[in-house]
Amino acid sequence: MSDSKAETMTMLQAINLAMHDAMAADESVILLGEDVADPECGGVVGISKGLSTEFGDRVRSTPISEQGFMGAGVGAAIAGMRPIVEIMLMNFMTVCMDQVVNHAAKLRFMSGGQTNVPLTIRTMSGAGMQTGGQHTDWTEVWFAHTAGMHVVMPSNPADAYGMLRGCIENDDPCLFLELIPALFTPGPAPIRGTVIPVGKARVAREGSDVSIIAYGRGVWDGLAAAESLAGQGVSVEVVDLRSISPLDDETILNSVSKTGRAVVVHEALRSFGVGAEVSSRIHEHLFGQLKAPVQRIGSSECPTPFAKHMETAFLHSAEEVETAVKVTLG
Amino acid sequence: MSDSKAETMTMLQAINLAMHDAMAADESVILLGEDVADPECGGVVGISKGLSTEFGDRVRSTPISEQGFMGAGVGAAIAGMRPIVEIMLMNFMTVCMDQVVNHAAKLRFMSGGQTNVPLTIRTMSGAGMQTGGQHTDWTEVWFAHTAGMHVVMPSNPADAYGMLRGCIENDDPCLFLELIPALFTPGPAPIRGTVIPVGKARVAREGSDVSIIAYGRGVWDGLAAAESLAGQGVSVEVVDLRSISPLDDETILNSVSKTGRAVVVHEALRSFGVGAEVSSRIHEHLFGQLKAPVQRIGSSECPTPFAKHMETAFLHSAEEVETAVKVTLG
Amino acid sequence: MSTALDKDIHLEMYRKVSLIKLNDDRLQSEILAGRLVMPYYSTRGQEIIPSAVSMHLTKEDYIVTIYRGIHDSVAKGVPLPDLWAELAGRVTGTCKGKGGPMHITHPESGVMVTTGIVGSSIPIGVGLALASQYKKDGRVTVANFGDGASNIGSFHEGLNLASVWKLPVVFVCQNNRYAEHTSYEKGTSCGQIADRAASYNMPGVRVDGNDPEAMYQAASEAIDRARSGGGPTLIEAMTFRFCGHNLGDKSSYIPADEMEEAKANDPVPRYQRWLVEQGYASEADIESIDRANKEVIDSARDYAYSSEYADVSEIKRDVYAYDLD
Amino acid sequence: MSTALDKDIHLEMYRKVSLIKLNDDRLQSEILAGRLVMPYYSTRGQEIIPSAVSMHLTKEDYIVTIYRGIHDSVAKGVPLPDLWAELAGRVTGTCKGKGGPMHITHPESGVMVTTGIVGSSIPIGVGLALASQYKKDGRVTVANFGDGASNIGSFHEGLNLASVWKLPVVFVCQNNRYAEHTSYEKGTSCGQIADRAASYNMPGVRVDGNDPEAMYQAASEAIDRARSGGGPTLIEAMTFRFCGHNLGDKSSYIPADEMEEAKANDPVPRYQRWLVEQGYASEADIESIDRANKEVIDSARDYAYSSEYADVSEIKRDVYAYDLD
Ligand SMILES: Cc1ncc(C[n+]2csc(CCOP(=O)(O)OP(=O)(O)O)c2C)c(N)n1
Ligand SMILES: Cc1ncc(C[n+]2csc(CCOP(=O)(O)OP(=O)(O)O)c2C)c(N)n1
Ligand SMILES: [Mg+2]
Ligand SMILES: [Mg+2]
Repeated sequence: MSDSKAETMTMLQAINLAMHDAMAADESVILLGEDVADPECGGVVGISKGLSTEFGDRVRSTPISEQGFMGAGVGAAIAGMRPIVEIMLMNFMTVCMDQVVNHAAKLRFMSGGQTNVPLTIRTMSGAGMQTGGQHTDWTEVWFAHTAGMHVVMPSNPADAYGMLRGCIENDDPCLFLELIPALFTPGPAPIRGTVIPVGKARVAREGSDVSIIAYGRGVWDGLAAAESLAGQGVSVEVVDLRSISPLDDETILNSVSKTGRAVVVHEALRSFGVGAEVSSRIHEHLFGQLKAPVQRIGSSECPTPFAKHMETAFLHSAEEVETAVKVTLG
Repeated sequence: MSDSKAETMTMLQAINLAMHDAMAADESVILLGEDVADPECGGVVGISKGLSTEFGDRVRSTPISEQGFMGAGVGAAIAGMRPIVEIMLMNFMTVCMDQVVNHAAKLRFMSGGQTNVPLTIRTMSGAGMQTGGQHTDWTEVWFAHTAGMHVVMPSNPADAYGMLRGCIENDDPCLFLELIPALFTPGPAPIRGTVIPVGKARVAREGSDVSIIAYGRGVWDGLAAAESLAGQGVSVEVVDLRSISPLDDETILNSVSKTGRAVVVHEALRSFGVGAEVSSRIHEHLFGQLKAPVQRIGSSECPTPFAKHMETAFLHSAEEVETAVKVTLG
Repeated sequence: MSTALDKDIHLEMYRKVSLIKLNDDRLQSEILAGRLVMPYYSTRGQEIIPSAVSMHLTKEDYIVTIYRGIHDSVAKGVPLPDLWAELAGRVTGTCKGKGGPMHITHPESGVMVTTGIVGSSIPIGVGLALASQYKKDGRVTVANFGDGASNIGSFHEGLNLASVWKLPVVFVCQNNRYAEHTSYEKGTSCGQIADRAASYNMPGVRVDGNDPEAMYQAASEAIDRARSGGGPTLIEAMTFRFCGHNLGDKSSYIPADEMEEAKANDPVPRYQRWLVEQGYASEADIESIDRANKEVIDSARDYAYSSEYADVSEIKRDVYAYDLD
Repeated sequence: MSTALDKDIHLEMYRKVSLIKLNDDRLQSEILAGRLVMPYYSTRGQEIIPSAVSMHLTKEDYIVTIYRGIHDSVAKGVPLPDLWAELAGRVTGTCKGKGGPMHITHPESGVMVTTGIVGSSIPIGVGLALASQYKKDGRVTVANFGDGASNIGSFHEGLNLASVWKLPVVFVCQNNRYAEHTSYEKGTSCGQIADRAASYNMPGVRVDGNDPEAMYQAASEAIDRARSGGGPTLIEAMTFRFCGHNLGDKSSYIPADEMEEAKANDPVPRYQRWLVEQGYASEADIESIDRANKEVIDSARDYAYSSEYADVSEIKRDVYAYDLD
């Protein structure tokens, strides 16, 4: 277990700590997933290390049966538990979509409010490690397009802690997304006990000329581009959405009404992605105030290639974000 | 079997005819799905009636094993067949997303072009029959956001025939969407043998003041709104997208650069839907030429309610489209 | 039927059977008369199964059922007025009219989920039982599903998980020999679904689900086992559905002789005859039970039809804990 | 091992075993030396299975395999230069460097799909066999997967479908006792996976997958059955993986005595000893086979490293039949 007094920790440590603190605070919190218990190494990347040792069978390693244990999470949630279900990688959500979309998301509504599903789904993804076409996808738009679901994604350890606790305390199903390289990147440590409710974006850097609206890896590239552009006399504001569904319209629109220019960045494919929704909302609300059309950045329109040079070309980069900012500046 | 000389037929008949003609023309075309063979009534709505009688075991009723028979479709496609896989309702796609998204869509790329998956997935959906929250969803944006997939949706029998044949002849996986009420609605009969390639929109009604960009039920409401608005002196152009992925940018942008105003309509939920992509593209390409922000119409942000009055409120309507058109007119 | 259970047990069980059967009759006639509009998956022919199963369940025990599940809900004790109001789309319905026939939910009676997705009742049932295992609340969960559902992945994953974790759950496969229009044999490779229990190191039993005593016994053993920590059981209850997959389906895919034989063995009149033969009830007693049930059904229907519809703004409620604007 | 097959058969089989083992050794050393960068799921310990299976397959027969599947691809005949070039991300690779180790594909050798999704090889294998049934091309499909995969829905659905349609497919479950870090017992409720075949009315056999003769015989029976129209078989081939789930995994979750015992029974040296005992080969013969294989591997590696990378514009190709712009 991690020490919250340390000044920095990785997102992996922050998530471990958030699960620990949530489990310590509320015994209805349980964790289900492949290899999550300590005899199975506390997860493939050790993110739940120590939890089963401390909390016993409230942490259970499951068979490779995502429909089975996602459904078990749904059922347990209806019966008053607050399950965290870990799906090892986001691509594996494809084998349990029914339980998430047709059940977790809908049961509150279809039961007329008699039942609800306080389920937190944690999963990770992201390109850059040459794992090829089936281990890196970002399908958050599927869930954002599903009424009844919340979707969030932190870009740093402190947010990860607070947002995960916010999901676990939320009375509706939440999908919590983890960027694999972020898990191993140190950042300012969270203040233990902080709960960030779903739905709140954060201005990660203030600026006045252009707004970069991003989440996950997009925030990293956004901040890097902002830094580089600052040296060129361009003042860039970076909004870390954190919450994808619901979107924090207020924070987005406040920023863009100030700057008049926006670039949306995410690692998911550009077309039909979350960026389209953000861009549409900005155009709808700030038509006439915009100085340039909103630019969207995402990964290339193909499966993730294996070879490093192609994988790099596939992913967005800080340079690409910088170029898009310049496009908005005309 | 339907007679192509009849002046009108339903979309159900047109689809039956398209499958028939494709199977007659190419013996690698097969049909797999629940209840699709004649001893099982040729499908729940009889859409494949007669085909197993004519083509024998090239039409197979399957167990309720969508992962199993979607995977079988993928495997057979790689080995040179052209399977049509019917998923009874679109909500049931949730149990076989992996085979579609991780396999059908990606195998061509991941194999470096050595294999390809000429698979046609047919499925139907749509609210309005009080079937409640798990039988009416439209999740086309999930597939449009998946590189390697094509997604199409006809709004009338003639298009349905040609587009289905276009999908079956396509060398990549195509998702062909059927609006349930449209299946039973007569319209001009197709000319047998017509093949409409994936990717082509169609101007369903010409006009000069505002463009309605729609597909499926949206086209119906769009045409009704256009008719009503014509009486009020507003000339509305209706573009029937037909192809959702890829989008026919040329037809969309031609129309909107002429009118300067656009309303996008689909039955899927408004937020994070296909409409966001269409709207974003229009704003990106025609910034400065637009006289008003693009309006988006979709279903309400909730699961489909059962009771008729709520279901009606949930769905979009011609009146709603008309109102949105008026919003663009200021 | 074999050795007789007590008269009281049988009369209580018959009361449920009668209520389910008469309720189904009334639903069908209301729909055909156009007074009720809904997709309807009749349970006519499957009445004995939930009547027997629910004899061993408390109100606190959980069930999960499917679109063809109104018999399960009625047997478990969902109040008929609330049920009818839901089917009529009224605000007084179990789900305020938002769920409808395929999503009847009534936690007060232990009816936690009704699903329209084949197979999905199984993992959810596993989850309810998991909660009970954590809470040590002594509850048992019954997960209902059809024969066709035994060919979908959720069945396999759910049963394996329940066995590995030794959960207090009973899987009741109501085998009516058809999955929509597809016969058992065309879709299912094994001779009997109960045999699949061996894949999960779980007791599996095929029972005549139309035989009240046999069904009662099989449910008793399985539910006792679950309640006492002995883990899950798979029951394959053999039955038949008389009114097609859904209302309007003419069952043309069922061979005439199969249908005839099934009708000749209609479990409800057969049960009535047996009760009389057994000396447990006179024909008058049965009539009086039926009459009382009919009154309950009539008044539930009247209650439903005289109830209000929810305001359409309800579509903005219950999507999340907070209301949408 | 039991009655001996012909010397020629054994030598051909050993040649494959040796090639797989030495190729794995070399891949590991190249990765550890930093010359090759890729996620690697070693097949060290599982060499016998595909070596024996592929003895009964023609080049035209199909296989589907998984991320841990390079042994299957090598045994089936994927040319090593193309394989190595793929792993090195070169344009000369089987998939132009787009697929990588988890997606090796080489239709010319019958390697149709390598998948990274647990269980998904099974329905795809069913589909390949379905195509063969339609085309009457006499091909057999072998679908490979692990023990953990037997708990996922695709396994259940795929085996049921193959049985209902009596397809020419053999399901080879390579049971190495672990699914990532989870032991067989923790995830799998039945004593042996072969028993699950009964759920699909299909022959199921557990065999020592590290015993060349036993494996050869089991594969022979199953493949003959498939080829002659007798339908599918489930083979559970018992084996072990020595190098963890993926390279870098220290196997801390495997009890020391289990690992020790497995190592003492390492099938490759055991096979070598047996060949010598049996008089089928001298130590020098074995060395010479190994040496020849090493040369093949070395030259494949050199070919790979001296090959070009694809132009990055390749990411716009093979997404669809047409190129993206
Ligand atoms: C995943 C999924 N696939 C298909 C359907 C369509 N469907 C509804 S009921 C049904 C038949 C189910 O048969 P069975 O399990 O035997 O139950 P029964 O209706 O006979 O009670 C099918 C195929 C569905 N609801 N869900
Ligand atoms: C659907 C799915 N869930 C989880 C994973 C992550 N995963 C990759 S390999 C693996 C273990 C598979 O074990 P087994 O089937 O025994 O094969 P082995 O690796 O031992 O050869 C898991 C859980 C996956 N790839 N796909
Ligand atoms: Mg049935
Ligand atoms: Mg294994």
